[in-house]
Amino acid sequence: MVSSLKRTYGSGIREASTYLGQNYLVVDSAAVMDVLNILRQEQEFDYCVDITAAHYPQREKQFDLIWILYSFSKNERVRVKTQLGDGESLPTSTSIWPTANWLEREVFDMFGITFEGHPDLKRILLPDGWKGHPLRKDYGIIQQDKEWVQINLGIESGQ
Amino acid sequence: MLDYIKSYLDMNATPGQAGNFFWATVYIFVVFGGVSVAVMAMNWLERKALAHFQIRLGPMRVGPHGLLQPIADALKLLTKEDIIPAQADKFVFWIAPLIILCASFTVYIVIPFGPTHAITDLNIGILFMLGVSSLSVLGVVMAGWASNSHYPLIGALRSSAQMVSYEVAMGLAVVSAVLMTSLNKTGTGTLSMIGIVQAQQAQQTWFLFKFFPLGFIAFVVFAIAMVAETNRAPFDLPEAESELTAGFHTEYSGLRWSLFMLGEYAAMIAVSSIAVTLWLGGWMRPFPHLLAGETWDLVFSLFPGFTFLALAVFCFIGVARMPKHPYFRVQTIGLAGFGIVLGLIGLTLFAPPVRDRVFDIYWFCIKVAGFMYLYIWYRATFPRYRFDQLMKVGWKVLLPIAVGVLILTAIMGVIW
Amino acid sequence: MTPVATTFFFYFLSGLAVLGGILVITRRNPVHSALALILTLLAVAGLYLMLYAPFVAGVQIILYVGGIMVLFLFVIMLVNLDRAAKEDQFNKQWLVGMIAAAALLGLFMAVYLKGKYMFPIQEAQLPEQSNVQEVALSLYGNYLFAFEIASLLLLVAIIGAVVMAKKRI
Amino acid sequence: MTDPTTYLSHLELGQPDKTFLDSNELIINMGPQHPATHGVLRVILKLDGEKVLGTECVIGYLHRGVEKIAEHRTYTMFNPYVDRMDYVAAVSNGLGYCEAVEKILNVQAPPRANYIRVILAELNRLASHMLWLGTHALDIGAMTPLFYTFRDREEILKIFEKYCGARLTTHAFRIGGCQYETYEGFEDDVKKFLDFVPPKIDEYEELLTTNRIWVERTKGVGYISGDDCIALGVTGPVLRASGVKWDIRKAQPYAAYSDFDFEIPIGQNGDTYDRYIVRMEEMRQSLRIIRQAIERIPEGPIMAKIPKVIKPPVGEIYHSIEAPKGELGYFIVSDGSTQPYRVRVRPPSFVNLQALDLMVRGQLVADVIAVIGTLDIVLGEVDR
Repeated sequence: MVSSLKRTYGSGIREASTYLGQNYLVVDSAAVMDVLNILRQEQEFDYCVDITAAHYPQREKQFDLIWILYSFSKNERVRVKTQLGDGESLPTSTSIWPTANWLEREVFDMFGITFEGHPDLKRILLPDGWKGHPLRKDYGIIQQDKEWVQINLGIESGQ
Repeated sequence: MLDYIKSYLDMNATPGQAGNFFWATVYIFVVFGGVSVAVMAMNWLERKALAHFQIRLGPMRVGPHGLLQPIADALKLLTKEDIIPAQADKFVFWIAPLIILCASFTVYIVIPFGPTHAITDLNIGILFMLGVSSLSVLGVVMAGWASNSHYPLIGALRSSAQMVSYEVAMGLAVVSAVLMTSLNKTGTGTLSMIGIVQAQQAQQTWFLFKFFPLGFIAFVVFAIAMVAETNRAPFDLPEAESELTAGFHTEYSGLRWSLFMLGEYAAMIAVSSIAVTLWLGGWMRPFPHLLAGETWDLVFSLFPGFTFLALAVFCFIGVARMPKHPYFRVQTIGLAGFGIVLGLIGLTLFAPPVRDRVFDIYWFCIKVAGFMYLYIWYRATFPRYRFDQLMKVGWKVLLPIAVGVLILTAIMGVIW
Repeated sequence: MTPVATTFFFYFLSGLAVLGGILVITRRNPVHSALALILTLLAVAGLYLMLYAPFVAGVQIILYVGGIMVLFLFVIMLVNLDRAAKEDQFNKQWLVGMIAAAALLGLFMAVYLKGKYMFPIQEAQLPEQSNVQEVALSLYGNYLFAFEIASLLLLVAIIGAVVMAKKRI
Repeated sequence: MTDPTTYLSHLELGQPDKTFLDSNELIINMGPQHPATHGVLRVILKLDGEKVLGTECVIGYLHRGVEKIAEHRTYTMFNPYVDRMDYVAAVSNGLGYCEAVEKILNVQAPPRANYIRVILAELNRLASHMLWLGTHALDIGAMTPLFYTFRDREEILKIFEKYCGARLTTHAFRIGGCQYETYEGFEDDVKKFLDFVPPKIDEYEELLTTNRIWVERTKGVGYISGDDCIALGVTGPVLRASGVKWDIRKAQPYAAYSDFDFEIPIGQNGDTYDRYIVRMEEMRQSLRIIRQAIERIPEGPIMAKIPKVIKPPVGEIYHSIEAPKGELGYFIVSDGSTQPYRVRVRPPSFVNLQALDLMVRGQLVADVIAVIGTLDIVLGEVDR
């Protein structure tokens, strides 16, 4: 599978390997949508388990965006990973897997990564109007949007 | 005064018919007071019985076995803040619980606890009951609308649709019982509540068993419709807790809310009384003809006394099982006192003049109590219907059956 | 049983009925109007009772108050009438309305003044105890044909309402 | 609180039927304080009379930032936090987390520990399903099953309490195995429980399975097809009730599940009734697994050899288990320090809740309640 993908997208796929028995692909952000489409259409990865991200503030491209996929017919998992800079955005994958709707909203909520063409991209766990994206490394663990708390809850501080 | 008492003992009709204003007033107070007490007792019993269905104990803290719980609840409700939502229509909001309460209490005017034990006897008795109890829909609708909130509004819409549709099946079932009263030599039936029971007496059968299974089917239709009519499980959609929080009385609190509860329970007792009067022989004791004669009369008239004695014994068993701890001393004494009071009432009920005057009331109340138990049983057993299913049951099942039974009863009446 | 304070109750109930009628047309809020109408209907039911017609009174309560008015309220709550409350209450046809009302008043006056000759007063002969039976005998005996015609008419009305309300049957 | 109408503006909602009476649509705010939303779920409903035209879930009222906390705790210290997500199935959460960390450390828990894990996790599945059944039945209006299931769940919690001292948030497992050896009489307790529960499950079924009202309320309600389930990422009993025979315990066995013989119950219709039947059958299968495990439990150590200070090598791992509600996954990124660089929890409730809108469109308000109940969500896990 990996080899066939590599043949088509030789330049886009940076790395395809296995760590502790788990397959993963590292793909250029430009090629990632095509790879995901191929995985869904041709390789029958019909179940999008999770979409998530990780933040590396020291890197130039700060975010790792990770899709975890599963194929019912092959009973196989694969992770697709791409790197993304702050402020960059990706096309949405809701058209490939409808479940990506809420998962992408959560990534947006927690990391501030935007997805183009998402039907309803807004905060999901935090309230609308909250400032900051808590799972970024530069967001402190006890940090909060004091202004929002004061306006909406009528208390000085949530702590 | 003596004249008044004498006039009571000589009375052979209800005070309303006899035009005896003094006793009519006394009866009104006794009946309404009795209903209020019955509602409180019903409240306690429901919580207790439901708890035991569900392997819990129910109220245990206020008084021995929670006997004083209804009083504590009443006090709590009286002292609670009476909230009227800012956007509510104040006048309608204020009058809605009163309408429900009035409607469900007014029907007690014609309920016959015995041949002479009713406030009055109207010759349109059953019609009066159906008419007045149908007024409580108005209260529900007004309460839901006046709250100016979505949940009560949906609750009110549901309940008005439900009560109006079930009234139809209920009315038809009642008509088939009324039809049975005309099966005598003169061929004239009656709508009077006392007349209906007397017709059963004359025909020597409860209408439940008349033209078996016709009477029985009509009774079942009525018994289902009356549960829907009083908004109780499994037809408690208007106040479905899991969907509409509390339905039409979501916004009510304190005293007003308790008026709704009082009205609901009073209405439950009232419709059960209709069922008892129409199909279960009203105040008649079991087997009045099969086991006729002086001896049997005596035996059955001893029942009320024995019932109260049994309750007293129950209390004393409770006293014996109370934990022997100073903390429980007051409760133990209280329970013993309650047992003694019940026992004394029981003994009084053995006295011949009292015995003769109460045994019809007793049999009527016992039959109604059976229905009350059924209400609790339903609530513990059944899930709730969905609204469209409820309507389907009302219009597509109960109504055709009621019409069919009515027609068959009429045919049977002509053939007979 | 002799009637008590007949005159008082007559004026009391008629007063209530008239008051309810006035409230029906003057309240802005349709729900309040409906409630006032219920008051009127109940007062009229009381008047029936005074005429020794308990059956008619009972039917009045069951059908009009318990059934029809509940449906009225049902519809009022379902259909958003906020707009109606803000609109001008008396529209341009008030002149026609006044004329019609005056004509009706004239008719009533004529009946009141000349009624004694047109409808000679006589005591009602219906015995109180068998009121229901008397009504039944009239309806199913003398006026059976008219009664059945009326029921047929109602059936047609129901079917018509269903056809109008439902897009596809 | 924002005006509910703004939430629904983006959705392509149906329009109310234009009839003679030209009825209006109604927007209703269900929750966050509502007796039937199982916590602080807020659902905004657009209704045509009683018919649901569309819904929007507003979640996050219970958000505690579990994933953020993880980045500031060591691997061991974070272990108790996972219990607080799905608090009715805390053992499963702990199992998933411990196995994920073991995987990134590349160690294996010893067989005895695995057996203990399976027994406790299956007991927890029973407890979770019992709680679901009680509340679901209560939502549909049947009060009594709630008390019956709580009575029997109590027995499970007693076993937990005796084993690890806690009833709800158990923190039963440690990275590398189990902290505690089974207490004396553990096997007897579990065997007694195994004999005690089957008649109770029959009792619940007696109350509900053939109850006419129950069947009418659940058959054909909240239908979702197997394909829709897969597309929406719905897992667990909901997926199986739609006819997809997939269970991670069978598909990718973890702990000691490959040693046991059990069935995966599936339904055909994908409605609320089938989900009920599937969960009831799953309870019986869990009993079967526990019985096999308790009979074959091996002797031996309960802790693998792991370093005192857990410092996994740099790398990433995703590990998932079959929690009572569906696939519960942990994605852990390690930077070689004592604290995880990133822990991502893939919560089954969160993803399953997304299917609510599809399942209730065109149904009645009462069905929304039934469907929320049948999805078996725990808001602690949805919001984390």
